[in-house]
Amino acid sequence: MTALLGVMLLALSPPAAQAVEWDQNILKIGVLEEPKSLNLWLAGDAWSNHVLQLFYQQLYVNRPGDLKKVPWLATGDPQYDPQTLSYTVDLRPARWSDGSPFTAHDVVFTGQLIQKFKVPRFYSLWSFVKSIEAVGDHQVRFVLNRPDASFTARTLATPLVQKTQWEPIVKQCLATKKPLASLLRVSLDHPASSGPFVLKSWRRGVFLHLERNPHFFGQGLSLDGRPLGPHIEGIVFKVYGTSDAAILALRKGSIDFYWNNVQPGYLRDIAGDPAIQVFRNQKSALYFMGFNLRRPPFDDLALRRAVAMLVDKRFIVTRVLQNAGEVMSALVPAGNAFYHLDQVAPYDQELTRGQRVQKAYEILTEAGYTWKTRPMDHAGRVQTCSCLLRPDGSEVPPLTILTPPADYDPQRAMSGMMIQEWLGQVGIMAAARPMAFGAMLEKVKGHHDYDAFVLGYGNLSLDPAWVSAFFVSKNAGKSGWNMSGYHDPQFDALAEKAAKTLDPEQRRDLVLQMQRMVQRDVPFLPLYNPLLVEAARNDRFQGWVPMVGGIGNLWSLCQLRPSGAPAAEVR
Amino acid sequence: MEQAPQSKPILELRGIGKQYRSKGRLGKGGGQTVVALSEVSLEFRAGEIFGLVGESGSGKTTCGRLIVGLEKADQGELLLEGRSYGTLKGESLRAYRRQVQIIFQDPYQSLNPQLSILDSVAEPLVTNRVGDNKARLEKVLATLKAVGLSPPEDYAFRFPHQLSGGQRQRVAIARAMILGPKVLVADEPTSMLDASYSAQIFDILLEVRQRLATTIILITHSLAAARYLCDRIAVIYRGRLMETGPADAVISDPRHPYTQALIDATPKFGDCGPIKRYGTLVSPERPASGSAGCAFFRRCGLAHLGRCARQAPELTPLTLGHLVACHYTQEAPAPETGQACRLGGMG
Amino acid sequence: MALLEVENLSIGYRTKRGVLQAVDNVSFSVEAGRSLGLVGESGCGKTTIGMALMGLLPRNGRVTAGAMRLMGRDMLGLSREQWRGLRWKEIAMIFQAAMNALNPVQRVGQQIAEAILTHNPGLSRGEAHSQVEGLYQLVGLSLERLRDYPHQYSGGMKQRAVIAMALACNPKIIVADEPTTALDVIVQDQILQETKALQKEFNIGIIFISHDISIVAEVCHHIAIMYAGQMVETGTTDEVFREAKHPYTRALLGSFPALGGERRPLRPIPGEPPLLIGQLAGCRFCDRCPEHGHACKLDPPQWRRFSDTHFALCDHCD
Amino acid sequence: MARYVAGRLAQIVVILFMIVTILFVLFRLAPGDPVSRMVDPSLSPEEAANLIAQLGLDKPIGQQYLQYLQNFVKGNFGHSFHYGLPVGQVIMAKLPNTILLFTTAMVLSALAGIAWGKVAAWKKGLGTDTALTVAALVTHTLFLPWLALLVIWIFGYKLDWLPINGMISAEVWLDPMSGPVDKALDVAYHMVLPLATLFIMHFGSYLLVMRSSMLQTLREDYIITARAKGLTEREIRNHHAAPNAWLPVITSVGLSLAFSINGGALTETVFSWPGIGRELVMAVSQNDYPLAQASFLLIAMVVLFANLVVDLLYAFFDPRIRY
Amino acid sequence: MSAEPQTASQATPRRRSPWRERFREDWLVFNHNPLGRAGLILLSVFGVMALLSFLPPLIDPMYHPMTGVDPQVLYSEGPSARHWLGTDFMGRDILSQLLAGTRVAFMVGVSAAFMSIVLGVSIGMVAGYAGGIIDTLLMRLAEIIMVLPTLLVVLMLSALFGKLNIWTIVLLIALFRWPGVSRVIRAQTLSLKSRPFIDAARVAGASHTRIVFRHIMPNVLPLAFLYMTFRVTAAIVIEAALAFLGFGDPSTVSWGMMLQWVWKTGHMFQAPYWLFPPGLCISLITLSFYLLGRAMDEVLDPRLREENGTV
Repeated sequence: MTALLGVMLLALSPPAAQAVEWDQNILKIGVLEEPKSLNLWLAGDAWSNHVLQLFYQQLYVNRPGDLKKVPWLATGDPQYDPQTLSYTVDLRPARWSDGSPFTAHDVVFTGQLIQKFKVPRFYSLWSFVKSIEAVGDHQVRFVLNRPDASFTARTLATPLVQKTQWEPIVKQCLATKKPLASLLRVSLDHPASSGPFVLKSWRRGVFLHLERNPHFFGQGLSLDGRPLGPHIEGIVFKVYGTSDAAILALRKGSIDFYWNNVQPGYLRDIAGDPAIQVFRNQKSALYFMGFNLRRPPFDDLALRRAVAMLVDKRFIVTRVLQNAGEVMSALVPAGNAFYHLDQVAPYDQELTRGQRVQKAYEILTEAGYTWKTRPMDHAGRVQTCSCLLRPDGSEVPPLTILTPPADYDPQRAMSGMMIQEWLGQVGIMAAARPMAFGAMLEKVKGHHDYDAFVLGYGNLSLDPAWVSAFFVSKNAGKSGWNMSGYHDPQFDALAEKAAKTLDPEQRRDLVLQMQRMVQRDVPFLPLYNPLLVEAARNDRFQGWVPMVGGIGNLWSLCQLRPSGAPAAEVR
Repeated sequence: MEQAPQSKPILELRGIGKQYRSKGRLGKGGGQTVVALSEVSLEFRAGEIFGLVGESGSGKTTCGRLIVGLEKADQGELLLEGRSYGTLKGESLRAYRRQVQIIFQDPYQSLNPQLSILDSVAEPLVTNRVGDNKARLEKVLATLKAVGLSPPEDYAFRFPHQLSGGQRQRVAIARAMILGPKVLVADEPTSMLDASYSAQIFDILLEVRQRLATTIILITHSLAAARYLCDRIAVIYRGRLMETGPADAVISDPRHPYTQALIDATPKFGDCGPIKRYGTLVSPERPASGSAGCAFFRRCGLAHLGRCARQAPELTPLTLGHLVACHYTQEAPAPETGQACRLGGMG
Repeated sequence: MALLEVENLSIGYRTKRGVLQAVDNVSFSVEAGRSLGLVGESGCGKTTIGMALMGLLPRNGRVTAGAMRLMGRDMLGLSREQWRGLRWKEIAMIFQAAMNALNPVQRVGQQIAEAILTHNPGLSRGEAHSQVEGLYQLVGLSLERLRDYPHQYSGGMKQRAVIAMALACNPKIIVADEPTTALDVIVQDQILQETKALQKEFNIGIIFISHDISIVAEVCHHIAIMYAGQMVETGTTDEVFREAKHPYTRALLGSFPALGGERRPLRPIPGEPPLLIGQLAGCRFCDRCPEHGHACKLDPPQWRRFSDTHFALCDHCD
Repeated sequence: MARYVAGRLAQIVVILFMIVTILFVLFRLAPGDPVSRMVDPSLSPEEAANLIAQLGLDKPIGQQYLQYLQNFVKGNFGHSFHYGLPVGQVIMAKLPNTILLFTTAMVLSALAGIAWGKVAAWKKGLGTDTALTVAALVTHTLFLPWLALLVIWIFGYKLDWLPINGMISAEVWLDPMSGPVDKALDVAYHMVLPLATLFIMHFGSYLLVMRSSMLQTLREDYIITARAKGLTEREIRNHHAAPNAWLPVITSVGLSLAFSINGGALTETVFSWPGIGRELVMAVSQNDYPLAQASFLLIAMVVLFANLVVDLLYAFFDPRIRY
Repeated sequence: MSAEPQTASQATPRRRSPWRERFREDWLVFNHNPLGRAGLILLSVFGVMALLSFLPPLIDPMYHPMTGVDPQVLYSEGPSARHWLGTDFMGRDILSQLLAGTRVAFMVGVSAAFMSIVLGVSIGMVAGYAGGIIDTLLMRLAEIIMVLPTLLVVLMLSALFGKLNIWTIVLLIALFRWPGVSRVIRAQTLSLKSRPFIDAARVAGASHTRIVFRHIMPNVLPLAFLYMTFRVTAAIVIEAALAFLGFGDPSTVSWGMMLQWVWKTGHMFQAPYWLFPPGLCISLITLSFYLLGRAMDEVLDPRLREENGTV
């Protein structure tokens, strides 16, 4: 007993003196989870990307605002030679964190590594690159197999690794039986960084300590009108594990920024605190309901449209998302303004529940559907109905809506539940069925054995190549991206054209056309695009840069400076 | 006490042997064989009360359980009315058990606490499909009355915990008797009861024998009880028969040193004749002689270190029906005679 | 002066159904070197008396009337501490060993030494230990057994150890509660003989509690027969056995088969003893009495004297 | 003794082997093959196929099973899909934390439960007993995650006394000025709330077991013997009643261990204690099945060994049992 | 000891149904136990809540625990006249959810406990009665299952199989919670098997089936019933914990689910009116079943009964 008391007393006395100097000018960021790995080739999760994007830099990056690609490690736009199908990129004289120069050989090495190992998540961007060569130390030439719009948009945004660090590792991996597996299992203690920060120490599960990279090219540089720093000495990523702990830490000032979405419930708690600023930014995300067009009942366009009419996206956004989101009418989210289709689909007008049922009823009646008891009485009032009958007189069988489980995404699971209720209003017996993510993908992508599902992509690339990938006929096979089995020759033609079109304006036009087709045929019903709500303290640091994807971005961390420090000061 | 009619044995044990494998923990003491019974041959005559006397662990209870088929003998055979019941199973076992029943030692344990007295007593009728419900009830009531639980209606609908020990033991007798068996094994029926109840139970057993001519095999540790009830007795020690014969003969003229030791040790209350003391026990005990010798060798004051250690004596008749298993029966010392009346030992 | 005097002792237990009068108006005395046998069937109150003598009545039990005196000293008024000093030093107990009187997780030798040390705080462990060795020799246990645990003992050995423990502090009185009940006859006989010898040697007063009249007959000088919480007859062993006066005593004697002599039919006592809750007027045995029927139901019977030592609680016996 | 332990170890090995096999079968039986469950959904089919081949998941099941067993015997549990590290390394980094928290909590609550149970039984029917019993009943039927949330709400939020997550704080460990004492204190400071939660949850059951076991012991004859011998009440309680009474508590600790581990995992999850239970919950939701399998196996192994230890302890304290 | 009152009842015997008699006796003992009575009262409160759970959706669709939302409430709000316990993050009535959760808790608890008891009792009885290799195999199996922490197993299975239907969870809980019961039942069966009344039944000619069902079962059933109350609490707690971690059936409003919502949507600091009720309910229902079990324990164990009677 006394032992217990002793421990409690010991523990109750607050730990060591508070006045410490070490964290002067060090930004403290709260994260929910630690990076899974600092091996660029393995890490696919958001938490790893938070850190890795500060180490491995790209040739071009999107700038805040219009999201246009601007040169980063490159200087000037890539030079395209249509004759040879080649791009030439000039490099900035930059240095790695160990002081060695960043050269064209690093770029070549990275590209070849991806091609050699077929590194997942990168290879598809490099598979159409025929050759990569260094023209001198500061110029790279890429030769393509075919013109592809995603080259400039995505391939050139590949993070680049240091050749001297990775070359021996690659050699070792190639010598093993399973080179890719070996590559993914490499763990680097000190990844060489060409970015603003470099790893100092990492205590797994607790914190990562990053310090300013003295060799970062951006120091003192003003890029796109933005004075780059970094103006802070370092960053500590603190792992909290639960959002309640992180929010509490933010309130107490133990962290300056919580790099994650703030759940609506906490907003009221932090709203009254003048030291905390809340940012709302759009995401490049798509949350949608998908239909199986390969089999009844959703092979029928009228039924899909009726369902689209019944789904009250506004309700989902205000209630389920607590207003932290926007209704989505077309595939490309509004944040990605360039490719966004600004045209509201007929079912996305503001309608009351009754009106929605009424309209769905009309659509179905027109298509020849009947009921045992109709959903509207003769006076046009909604009534409980039963048993939707197809034009051929057969019953629409009970169907299931697959959703991710609540632990993975409670909002989608909840949306599924609501949709189930709404469909019931016109006599469609639907049951939302939450399913482990893998199992659900297996059913949807692997076996095409489903009626409808609710899914989402939280971090879509800004280049809309995926719009075509989701619906072209050639992707409709097993495990292909065309999950709903949409098939339209006109769409296929548009998609093919778009892939080869390098002119942005023309390409945009094609992408918008494709989106219109999807709006018309409803293979997917876009539901909502959540807003990213983030909170940061303004008492120690200022200068957050809002952009799509939130304030936690490379620009912010390069520009952030201690409160009170003159903005013009350039080191 | 009238002598039971001499007749053919109704039940016979021939060379019965039984071993147990002792259950030890892993390692020590496990897997050793313990002999519970060795070469036991006995005859029980119709209508007699036969006493099986011995200390705890002597194998007398095992013997009783073997007789009712609760245990299987490893050697030897069991004959009921001349018919061998070597492998008792299924129907033959059931038929056998209609003839051979048992009363257990502990009346607090031998009745299912969850069943009413009626259900417990009627069970043999149910399992043997005798009569319908009404007939069974009548039969149960009659039997309860016969064992002195009267009026039977008062007892039939109670549960065991509402009865005293003596009443429970009567219920157990009623259950055993309801099918009218030919043989009844009574395994220490009174050892858990107070004296006044045990006398009641003895009386019921005597009455049963008288009325139904049932053969009763009384298993007991008390020579006094055996003397009171039994026509013939057998003394058993460590699974072997030491001495058997008419009860009076064995108790008044014991010939086996073990029997003599038992009689020495039994309190002689109320016995106002001359007291003999045989003094056949040796103290301290000798080391074991191995399995070959006499079972009583370790404690026997008369034993010859040579012969008794090596060779187990056979049961040999002394007089008609009085058999003793000892090499030195004839050399037994004459008992010393004590005071006239052993009351208040400290005198 | 008698070593122990018990006068008009009454003990009741509180139960849900009311007060159970387990012992009612019991008197007896024991002198040094003499033994008294308390005999009766289960539930007659004999164990309760034993426990009361040790001051160990269960929580719901209470002495309601009477007096207990040890060498003239009143025991009922003792404080808890005084009781503690009295126990074992003056009055010890032999328990029935089969009922786990020994702590299973302590070495037997240590349990005996513990008793010695408690009452002789000045003693060193070594001295206590050598005393225990002496006790072991006294009761015929081998010294190797000192460090064994109870489960390694046979029944007879446990009983001997319990006797050794009772002798540990040279008590003046020993209460032996059914000390041989679970033992085989031969061992029982040995233990009884040894008890007698020890009693003689140390001049101890013994109260021997048993349900088995034949054992008491072996050991005791005096006998008190108990029935339903009352003492119904008392006298020297000889008197009680030869000239039993109370019908219950006679019935009890008649229900034990004897080993020698003539085979006589047993006389079972019919019926059941009464429940001891509530008012019990008249003779408690009369419902079962084979001799005087229901005549004495109303009036409480009076003690009748037959000799200086022989009394019976019956109005009709002669 | 040695033979007994050897026998039990052999038994443990057999049980582990069966659990391993069951785990393997379960993971293959589940709908959606392991491939689709582990492979990043954002990969193109070609990339996925390549990755699957590289991870050896394209081989026939029998072969995979043999490989799996072989690796298991070698102590090689594969690489975590998520961390890319050998699973053993991930687990071993977390195991000490779990042991620190869980063992401390179990030992403290068992000690307190035994001590208080002893008192409660001794004072049966009195105020102390009633208070302790009711407290034990109420606390040990609390819903653990809720209790944890309450504790966080009160001590972390309302009172703001204690840290509510993790095991150490970056500030202390990054500060060049802090020495080992500061660090130890920091850990203790973080441990208070989860420890208190587990303690509150568990002492009650030990208290109740101890109490009823003690009551039973107090009815035994050797207690009367002890009292008759003139021992003080304290001696009777501590030297005769308690040593017999707490034997069943040992058994109950062993039997309830598997169940307590559930609570351990929940506590670790709510308080983000970097332990094996939390790791398992996360591995499960992230489909990191080598990690999930291995953590699970480790937990089963710990329970098995703890049971063995409990049995040996029992034998150590109860002279009647010798193996 | 002679302190026990004589068991031989002197009262005139009644020829009433013996079962009713026994039940009455047990009930009296039970009723004398204040904790048991408290448990029973609590439990009846929960029973009433479960019954009432059907009511709110009938009053107004906005009180539907899962899909009903108050059109006027957009955020989680504290108690009001419209919503006695307030609303959750999307404007659903917390009280209706709490009531619906009671129903789920009973359903999960009782059905999982019943199933695991049926399994445990049959396996325990078979193992204990049959003995030998059957016993060894069954008990090894029980041992394996026993070392598995149920919550983590169910968690893993539900993540793997993705079928998070509430009945599947119930089934899984039942499948993993029988070994404790079967161990106890087996031990009881073993001790019963060696009791003379079983021998007596054998001698009376009873078959194995008859012995198991007529003699052993009635004697283990009270114990099984006792264990059932403890299993009910275990099942409720496991389901709640599962739901709390987000692995529950999202189409079911259970208390664990409510706690998950309050935790995961970030309301735990701001909405005590939402944080307290579900946890309190889980704890109290567990407590009430536990108290019930303890009181039953006393009914079953005459020694405990005696002790209580004298104080």
